[in-house]
Amino acid sequence: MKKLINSAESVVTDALRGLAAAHPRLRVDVENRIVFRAAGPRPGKVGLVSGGGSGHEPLHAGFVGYGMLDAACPGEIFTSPVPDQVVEASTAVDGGAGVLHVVKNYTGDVLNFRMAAELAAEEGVQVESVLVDDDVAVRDSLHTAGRRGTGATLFVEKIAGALAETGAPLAEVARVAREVGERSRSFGVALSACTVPAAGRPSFDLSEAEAELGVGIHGEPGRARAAMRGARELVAVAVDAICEDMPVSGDLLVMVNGMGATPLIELYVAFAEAAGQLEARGARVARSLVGNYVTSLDMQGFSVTVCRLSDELARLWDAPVETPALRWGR
Amino acid sequence: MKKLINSAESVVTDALRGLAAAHPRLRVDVENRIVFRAAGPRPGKVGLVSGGGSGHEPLHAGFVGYGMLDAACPGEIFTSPVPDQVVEASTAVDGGAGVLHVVKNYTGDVLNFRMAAELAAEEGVQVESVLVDDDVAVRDSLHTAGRRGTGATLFVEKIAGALAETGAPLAEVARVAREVGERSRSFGVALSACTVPAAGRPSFDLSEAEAELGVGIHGEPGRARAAMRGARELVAVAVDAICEDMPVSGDLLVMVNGMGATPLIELYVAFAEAAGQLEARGARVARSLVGNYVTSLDMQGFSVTVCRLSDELARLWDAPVETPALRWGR
Amino acid sequence: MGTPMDAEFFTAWIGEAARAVRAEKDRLTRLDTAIGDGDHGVNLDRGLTAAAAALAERRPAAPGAVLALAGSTLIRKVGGASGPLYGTALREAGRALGEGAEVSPAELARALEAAVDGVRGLGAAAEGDKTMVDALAPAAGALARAVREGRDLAAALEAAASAAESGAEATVPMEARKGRASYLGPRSVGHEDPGAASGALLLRALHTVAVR
Amino acid sequence: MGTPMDAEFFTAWIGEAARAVRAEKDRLTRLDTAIGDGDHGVNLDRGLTAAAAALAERRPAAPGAVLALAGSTLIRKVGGASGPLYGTALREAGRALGEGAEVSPAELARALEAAVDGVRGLGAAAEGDKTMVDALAPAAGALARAVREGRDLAAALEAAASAAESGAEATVPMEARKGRASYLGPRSVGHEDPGAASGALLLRALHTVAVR
Ligand SMILES: Nc1ncnc2c1ncn2[C@@H]1O[C@H](COP(=O)(O)OP(=O)(O)O)[C@@H](O)[C@H]1O
Ligand SMILES: Nc1ncnc2c1ncn2[C@@H]1O[C@H](COP(=O)(O)OP(=O)(O)O)[C@@H](O)[C@H]1O
Ligand SMILES: [Mg+2]
Ligand SMILES: [Mg+2]
Ligand SMILES: [Mg+2]
Ligand SMILES: [Mg+2]
Repeated sequence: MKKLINSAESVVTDALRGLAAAHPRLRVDVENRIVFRAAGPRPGKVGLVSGGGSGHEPLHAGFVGYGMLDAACPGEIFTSPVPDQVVEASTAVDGGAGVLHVVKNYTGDVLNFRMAAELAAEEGVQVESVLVDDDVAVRDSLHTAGRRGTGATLFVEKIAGALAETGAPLAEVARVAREVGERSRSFGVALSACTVPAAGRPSFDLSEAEAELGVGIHGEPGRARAAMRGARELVAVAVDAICEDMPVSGDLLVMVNGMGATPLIELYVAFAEAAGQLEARGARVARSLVGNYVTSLDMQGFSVTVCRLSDELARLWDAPVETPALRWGR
Repeated sequence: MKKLINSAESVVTDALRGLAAAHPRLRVDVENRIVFRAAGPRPGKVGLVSGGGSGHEPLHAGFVGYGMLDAACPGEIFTSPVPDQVVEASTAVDGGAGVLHVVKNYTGDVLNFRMAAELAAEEGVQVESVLVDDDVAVRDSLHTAGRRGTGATLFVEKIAGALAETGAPLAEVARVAREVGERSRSFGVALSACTVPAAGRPSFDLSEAEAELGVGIHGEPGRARAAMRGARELVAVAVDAICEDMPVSGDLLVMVNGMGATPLIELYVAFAEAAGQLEARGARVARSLVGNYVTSLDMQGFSVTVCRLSDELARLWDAPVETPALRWGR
Repeated sequence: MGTPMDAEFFTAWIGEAARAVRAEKDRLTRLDTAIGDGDHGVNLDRGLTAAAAALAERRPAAPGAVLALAGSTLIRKVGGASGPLYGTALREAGRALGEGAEVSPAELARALEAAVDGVRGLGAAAEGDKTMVDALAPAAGALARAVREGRDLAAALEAAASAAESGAEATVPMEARKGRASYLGPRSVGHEDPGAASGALLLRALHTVAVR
Repeated sequence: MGTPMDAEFFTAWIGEAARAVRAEKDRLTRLDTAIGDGDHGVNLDRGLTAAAAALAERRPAAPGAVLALAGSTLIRKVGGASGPLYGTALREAGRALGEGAEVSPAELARALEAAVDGVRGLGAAAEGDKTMVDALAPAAGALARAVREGRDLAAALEAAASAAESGAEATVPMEARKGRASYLGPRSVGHEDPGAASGALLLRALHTVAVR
């Protein structure tokens, strides 16, 4: 394991210092591990708070800024934040219109955000939570932890953030956030495992001849291991899994996301395949994103996320956003 | 070697198809391998053309758009483009005010762009060339190929592109481009080698205990191999080498660039160190960029690029830009 | 005769649990790497170390307060699934103990049941879902039974710790239905659940301080 | 007696060069991986294959036109340092040959000198800088000498090819001063220059077609 870090213990804190130094539009509380917009809360605007384990950068801290999140709470590597962070972030960004928690569906995130929501409510903050669970690699059922939240989180944060910026009320912002989640599906493939700095070894062993299908973003092994093959076939596995769960039609927002160690040239190769395969099914790739957005440390691989756009969602996606990792319109 | 590609032969073409599918504001001539702004040339505006081997994405094609390049010519992986590409790009983007070639200083790039400039001139295009050679890892001398062009290329393209957008004449745009180059220095460090798809094996062997100091962006081994150490010490090697060559003071533009397989969280760790060390030398980090911008396929590692800003350069850096990989102000 | 179960006893328990988890940190992380995300050892180590430090600093006078402080420290320091779950377990146990200065074996058995109920209430896992519940629930059952049968504290806690250890072992052939391991479906079979393993360590630590 | 050096001869040379480079592609790439960027074999293979195809399609009638077309195809298809350099070499050689239908050994020697001058003019490398010049320049010298001494074509081209091969080998201990290998400074010592190695292949191919 080779990492550009000072120590496994300090990596989250050191990266937050870097974030603070690089982005004057952010205010970073390094000690309490909260990343805010420097401008502070706007009275009457719903506050958006998200968070989760570190190691998925730019998610979430890279999405704090105008048109997206008001605060992000990074936990330890792959470990959800603790309630204190979320409570403090929520009370700080509440402009009187309440706060939306965007929570990826993992037991740890769900439990910590639930506790935080209760505590924040006790402090007088009106909180709504939206659970993102877009990963079709996981079979959903009443008796399991349910699907994981992955790439759609970015879509939810962007689109709900744009609506919040218009002054829409909390219930509306939460409704749109849930709608984005319901209309989005993801599937990930790993060509190599990631290495958690504190663990010091890859989260699973994958030979040169194998790929891990349906992998999670925490180095969780996927649902199946298969022979390594070309980009076209690997993308087809992802696109097929998504379309089997959610037939696609109309205008789509499509992200081909890198897991952290996949070069951009390869992501564009994958995007060409994804776009071609989705259009062959009669849908239109109306908006897109190609790059490293919801990563898994140094994992090699990619995920495809598809959102069936409505006119409203497309308009909100196009609205200005100004964050370290996503920016247009200003 | 595991790559998300269809074949080593088709990777550049396949990626260009993906680029075309992802970015409607680009016009991609896949067959001739030229990436243009979809809007075409603006009469009276100096055209900016760059290019180089593929494998450094988003450089250069990801920097085509308003405020930056008018066209990019990607070659094969790590192989400079051929003159035909550059000639065709130059004639196509000439709005009557001439064309600036931004050329990284490698023998192949220099020779092919030189031939292209001659051929384009024969076709009536006024061409100026600016050579970027910012890499202090290479000792410069009259008798060698000179320094390599790396991270500063982005600065040159952004800043000269912003000036061109104002309608400045070719000589002015070339002057500013050269000034950016003269005020910029880079140094790179690799934690692992990259693998050229057609070669199928890492460009050099590096043990778990070693780092390659002063590495190039084509998998060229660095100038020295040293014991692997922490982010602070590795960044210090880069910052020291830069400052030894160009004493820093005043306002700086600082990029911590990932080589392609280094996760963003690690780049932020490195940026915290770089910013701290540069400020400890009495300079001010006035502008910054953290991410994968001038990559080397799947190499793990980073580079630091520093540009001593003038008021003019800072203003041009801040001017709006709208490209796939760099965007602000619109 | 035997150890009085006072604030000092429970403080010693948290200290011993922290020591045991640190000693087994790599194993826990390895188990979590196999079917989860590889942080369970680090998570619990961080949390229990902080809990031990908080107890050393604040020195709560009653067993209930010791467990409440340990629990809320876990919640405040761990994150992940195990932070809220173990934190709630300790807080519920602390609440069950009330404000008394010393705890009887029967009270301890009821507190452990309250802890398990807390975990169940929060995480909605049943026995057989391949979670910490598979270690904690049998331990609570064994402790209650042993106390009912009038066995002494050491023997009762030995029964509880053994039950937790067997329970943890019994998770190996299970297919996970809760937590991160559930994503693996059938591929989760053949691995011990890290939370069940740490649950067994906590129960064994309780026995250790009781027989010291 | 001997092969007439006409358009067919030079077309056959490019074909043989393409074959030889393809056979040695991996070795060239390996050499370039050691001190460059690992694309020299692929580059030349792509270029010479395209040149052979262009010749097959356009069938230029004169040796000079053959070399001119091969050279501009390399320039149009290779990129990198070697594309313009080899392309210029061939174009300069073609220009030196003029429009005649057949080439004498003395003309060939002058053409090779023109090729080397072309490379030198473009790349500014001197002998000893560890580049293709270290194979091409000795070859040009040996060919001119052999022709001056009146040796037959086969012997003269054997001398040229041998000189190129020794020249390539002699790059091993050199420290590179031009091209990508120069970035390595002293670390470039101990490796054969890939361009010198491919230069030797091209000269050996010339000999091969001459003795066919
Ligand atoms: N719903 C649940 N109910 C009970 N225990 C659970 C539940 N989900 C997870 N766990 C326990 O938590 C353990 C994992 O803890 P840890 O690795 O610290 O958190 P995370 O899964 O968030 O990384 C699992 O091994 C399991 O025993
Ligand atoms: N300035 C130069 N003059 C002559 N030959 C050169 C020069 N620079 C490079 N070369 C030759 O080119 C070879 C490398 O070619 P190639 O690998 O195809 O191009 P690149 O270096 O652009 O990747 C070197 O081995 C060397 O022989
Ligand atoms: Mg975790
Ligand atoms: Mg090259
Ligand atoms: Mg875990
Ligand atoms: Mg090369």
